[in-house]
Amino acid sequence: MFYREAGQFKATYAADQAVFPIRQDRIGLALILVAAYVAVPLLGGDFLLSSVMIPFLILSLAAIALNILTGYAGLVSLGTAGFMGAGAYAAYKLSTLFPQVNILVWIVVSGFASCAIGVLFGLPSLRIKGFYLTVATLASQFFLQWCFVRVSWLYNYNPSGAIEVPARALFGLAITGPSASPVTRYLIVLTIVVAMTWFASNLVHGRIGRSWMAIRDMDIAAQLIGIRLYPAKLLAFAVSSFYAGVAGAMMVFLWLGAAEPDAFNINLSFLLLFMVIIGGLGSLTGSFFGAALIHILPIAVRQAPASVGLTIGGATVEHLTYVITGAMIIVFLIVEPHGLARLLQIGKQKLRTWPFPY
Amino acid sequence: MNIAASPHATGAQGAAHGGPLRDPLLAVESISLSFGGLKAVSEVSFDIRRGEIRAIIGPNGAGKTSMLNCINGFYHPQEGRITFKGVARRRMKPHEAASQGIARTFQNVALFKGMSTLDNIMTGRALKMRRGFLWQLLRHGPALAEEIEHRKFCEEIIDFLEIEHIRKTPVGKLPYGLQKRVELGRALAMEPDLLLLDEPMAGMNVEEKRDMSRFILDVNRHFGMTIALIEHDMGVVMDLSDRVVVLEYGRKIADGSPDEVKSNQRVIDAYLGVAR
Amino acid sequence: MNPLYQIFVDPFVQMAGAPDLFAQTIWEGFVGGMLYALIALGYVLIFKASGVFNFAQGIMMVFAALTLVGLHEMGVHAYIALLLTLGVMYLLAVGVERAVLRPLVNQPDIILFMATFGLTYLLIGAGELVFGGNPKTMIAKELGLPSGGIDFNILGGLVSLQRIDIAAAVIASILVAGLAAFFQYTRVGRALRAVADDHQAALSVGISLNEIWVVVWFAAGVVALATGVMWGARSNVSFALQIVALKALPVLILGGFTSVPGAIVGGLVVGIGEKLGEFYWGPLLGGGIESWLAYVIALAFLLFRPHGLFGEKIIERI
Amino acid sequence: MTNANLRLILGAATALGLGAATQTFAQDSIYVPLLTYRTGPYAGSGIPIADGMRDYLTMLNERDGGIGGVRIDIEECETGYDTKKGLECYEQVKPKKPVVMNPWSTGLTLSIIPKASVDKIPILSMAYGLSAAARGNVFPWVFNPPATYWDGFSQMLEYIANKEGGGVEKLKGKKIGYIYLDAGFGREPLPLIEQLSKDFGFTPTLYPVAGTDMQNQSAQWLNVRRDRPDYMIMFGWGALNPTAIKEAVKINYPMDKFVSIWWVGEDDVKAAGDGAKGFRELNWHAVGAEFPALKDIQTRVVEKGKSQSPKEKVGSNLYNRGLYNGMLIAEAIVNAQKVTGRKVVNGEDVRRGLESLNVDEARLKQIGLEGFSGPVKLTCADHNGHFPTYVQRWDGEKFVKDSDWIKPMSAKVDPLLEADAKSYAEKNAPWPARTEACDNKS
Repeated sequence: MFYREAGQFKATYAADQAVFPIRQDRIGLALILVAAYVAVPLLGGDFLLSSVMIPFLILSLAAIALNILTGYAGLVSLGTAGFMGAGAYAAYKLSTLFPQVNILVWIVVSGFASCAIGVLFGLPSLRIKGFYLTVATLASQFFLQWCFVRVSWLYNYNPSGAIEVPARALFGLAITGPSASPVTRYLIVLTIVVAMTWFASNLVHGRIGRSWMAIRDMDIAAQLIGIRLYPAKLLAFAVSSFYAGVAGAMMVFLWLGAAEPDAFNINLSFLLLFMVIIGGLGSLTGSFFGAALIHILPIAVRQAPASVGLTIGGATVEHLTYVITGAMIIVFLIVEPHGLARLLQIGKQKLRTWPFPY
Repeated sequence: MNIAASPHATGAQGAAHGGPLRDPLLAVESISLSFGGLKAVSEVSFDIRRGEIRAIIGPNGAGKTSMLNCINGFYHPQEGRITFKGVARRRMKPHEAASQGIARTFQNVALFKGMSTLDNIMTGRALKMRRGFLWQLLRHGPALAEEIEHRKFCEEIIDFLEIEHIRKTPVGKLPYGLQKRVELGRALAMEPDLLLLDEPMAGMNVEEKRDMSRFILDVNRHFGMTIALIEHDMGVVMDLSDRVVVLEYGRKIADGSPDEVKSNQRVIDAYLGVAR
Repeated sequence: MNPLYQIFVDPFVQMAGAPDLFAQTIWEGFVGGMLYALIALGYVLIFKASGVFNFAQGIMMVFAALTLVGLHEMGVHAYIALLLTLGVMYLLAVGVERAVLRPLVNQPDIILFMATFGLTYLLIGAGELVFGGNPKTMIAKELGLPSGGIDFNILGGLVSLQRIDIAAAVIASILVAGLAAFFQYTRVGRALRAVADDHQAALSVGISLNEIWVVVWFAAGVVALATGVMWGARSNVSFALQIVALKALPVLILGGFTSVPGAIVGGLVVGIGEKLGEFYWGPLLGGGIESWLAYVIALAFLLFRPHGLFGEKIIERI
Repeated sequence: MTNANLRLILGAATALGLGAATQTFAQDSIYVPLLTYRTGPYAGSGIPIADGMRDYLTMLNERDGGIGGVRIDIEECETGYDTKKGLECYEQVKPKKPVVMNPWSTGLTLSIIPKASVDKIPILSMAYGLSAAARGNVFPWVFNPPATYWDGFSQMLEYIANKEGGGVEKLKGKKIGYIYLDAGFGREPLPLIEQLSKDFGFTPTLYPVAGTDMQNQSAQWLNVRRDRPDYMIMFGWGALNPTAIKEAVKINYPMDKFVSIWWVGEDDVKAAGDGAKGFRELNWHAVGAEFPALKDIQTRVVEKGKSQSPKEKVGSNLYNRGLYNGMLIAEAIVNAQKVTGRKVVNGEDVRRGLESLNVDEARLKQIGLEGFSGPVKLTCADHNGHFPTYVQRWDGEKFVKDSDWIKPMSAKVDPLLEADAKSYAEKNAPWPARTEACDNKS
């Protein structure tokens, strides 16, 4: 009832070309940002911030990375975790080589390292299509993981074989390491994710996004209207792996606090793909939905028996989580193959025309 | 719509329908194309003059679509050469053809199904949009100005094709006739010198065909756009086109004005399926 | 030592110097490759008949083996457990057809692909829930599978063949021959080939797609069970085995998604290639390169033949 | 990001967050969370370990009503051996004021080591995790008794030397193969191998197995066949172990020359059949259920249906490993009560309890574990103890003791440890200097 665009006339194309042309959406977004910046840090406990919100946001960013490649450009990848690792190791190397530069700079800059690696592994995409390309991305996943184990230089020859996060501060406030409070880390993650989502949104709503979608929907036609497939696909790989790299760096520095190569294993790549598909291919909002569902739902499932006073073994809950996640993926695909984002869109459409749908 | 006024449009304004024509915009010389042992096109030559509507007809499997594919660089003919705007070539990539001013529509609609009508047509402007990656990231200042400028242009096409009401609808959900129209819009958005239409009226009812014919004639007459057209509906072909080339089994069997072609014995045989 | 020498000369010198080890390496690769080929065969069957890239094939292998061992642990005789497992795989096929394929018919490939991801999770959870998460020992002996090795003193040394590996090769051959005969000589088999060629055509001659899907998924389940038994006997039965199943993906790249001979040849190429690579060239990189070698070989190969060894080249039409 | 989406999440998440925070705990119990992994690729070792830990503590609750009259509040949190889930567990149990954290995963240990001093929760990573954490002056909150992987490796070398007639000089000219999981854990001994091979004159040959190829080792074992090492040392984990033993049997590698670090369970060996007879493994505690404490567990816990463990698994190698871990937790709490004089102890108390831990033979007898293991005694400086281990042999049915207690080559290992601890502190600068007082200087 309140979701109406009646009376909102757009006098300019600028207004109509806006990412959120409907006023209520803009208000909603503003409310979400206020909630995210004010309400969550004020009301949430450490568990909510460290184990729910920070992972959720980081996974959302990684899902956006994959969505750019898979949802927008139509290149299905199973190598996202590898690219995240590339970002994480780059951030680690850079921050230990140049500790005087602020760690936040390195977290963002590390995206460029994974960007370069992403482009390298994107090179075959010219000749390889479809599932063949998907399998080819597995090569990058396994090769990168091997490098994280083997190239001792990457982890500064630590006997533990892992990368550790040194404590770093910004203006005297600890932002990484054990004394960084969850609130600080959360706000940093939130800011980076919001900024990068905004950039991604700009990108996909403009010329570049349109050419990606054109390639995804019909690459031949895209070629014939003058889109050069190869540069456009490589750009998708570059942007996607940049995003993945930043997400990976944040994962280690602002979430895990230390990481073995196994943190970037194939399962993470799978999970991210789930998030993208369940959330909605070709939808940035969907990436957040997907991350929420895949990350937060299992937490809720794990907490559920305890909160109603049942004692079920942790292992059983874990198995049930698998069953529920699997069943849910199938059910969601059957109910709405275009993901949660589409469900939301349909819902909004109904609201818009309610109570007279015709 | 002010395609003609735009600096990118062709110089040929308002060539009289069926009147005397100028230099060829495109010349095809002894093109041969085969897949494995199968000859799709063999030694076909013809030309398309600036400002005319040129029809390519022939029975199914005559090699018409293959011909168009050769012209816009999607297939690479093994022999012969194609001269476009005075430049001869044998191999060209599709996006190069597009940047030189060749646009086309497809026999089976090849729209970007996940995108809205507007976005499909905006995609047709891809080559004209120049703002780089960093501006795109910001979507402010010059990038936004450019976006809006092109949006205006696309809105004119939308007005012209009378598809305002489906501007924001994903094209996958549109009926076939409208999809064909959107596809024409996308091709027009490229402001091409040569527009290739592959069966623009296939599967349409009479009314839709009439609309489409009107759009094609308008595009040609008012904006002087050169058009090559594949069509099965003989009535439409005869009404619209200035000259007709007839293909059969990959060979050219006739070439001339609609009336000449109509009375050509080989064409009649081909269409009636006389055994030779 | 000169690296070029190390890469291009030394491995071959070693091969010639110890022919028995070379033969043994080829044999190990052959056996591994056979098993990869069987997993790949499961993918190909389903892909051919329903166009679904069934990611759950690897898990089906583990699930089948786990069911078999789990039933045996519950006190069921090995052969009865085997039959029951076949029954479970049939029920799985019916279930998949009813609950996944039928509601998702005509959806894009990627959606069906994702649905099989869901199936993967479902099977992991269900398998562990019922049979427990601890790794189990394959009941090879109870199933009458041979153990021990046969040693041949040939090639100036010793070549040792494991009986279980020979059995694996024999069973794999029987399975492949059986499947081939099934496709060739039975009504459903012929229908299946028709479906692979053209869904519409198959429908028009009055074959139920649903029936065919069940048959194909069941066939893939049988293949999965055989692979699971063999691989389980080589190490143990646990969900970690699914990572091994991923190795079938480069096999698919090499062989093409639609070719049964391709799966077999591809499997052998990957199996033998990675063993030779690890054994003769691995030490140059410090060993342990098997984890990615197959993928990189497949990737390099794809650049030259984008549709695989036996995949058909598709002429793009518009 | 859209409204409905986030509001929903916020609602759910706030409920979770508040739920966790507002749950109150009667402060008449001691909260001991057990981070276990009964699922995932390593569940095979995780299940008996979890059962052993849990059953021992449950037995104390059942038999003695807890420790010093205070009940132990035991809660398991499933990590699946996944660092991310493990961290979630850590955050989940943290508000309930755990007195000690057993991460049971090297990755998770590394993640929470820096947090320990801030959150005031001591970490007990029993013979895994970061070896350098043995240095109590650098890592006051981390404890990893009774031996490090470096100790273990040197003990295996010592065992080999003894088999060859005694004295490390017997290692000269020998070829020693090392098959390992190609991850942090298996790679840890590499620097030690490099140094010791120089010092003792043996030739190492390395056989890394990638985590994704644990079940596919025939190439590695072909290499073993080609290189013919005199002895094989294994640092395996999960499916690597049974597969390696099977492959070793396959190539007829002499089992009495195949020694493994302490993570091989009975099932891993059994899978290889009779050929595995003679397989050797390092251990520091007994196998079997013939101890009073274990009998108490059988009667008071397992038979009462309060355990998740099948009866026959009680007393198996990895079950007893978990039990030993449970014993360390309990003894640390006992000690903490003794040191502080409080009954309900907190994390800081247990840290002190661990630092002055002294489970000597008399105490072992007292708790019904006489002869179960050697004594363990920690100090402020040494949080590991570097205790001797012994080698056990697989006789086809069970593990039997095969050697005397072997001391680690501390002279060789200590400098590496020292350097490693220093480098950790440097790389993680500013690493907090130790401010915690010491109860036990010696």
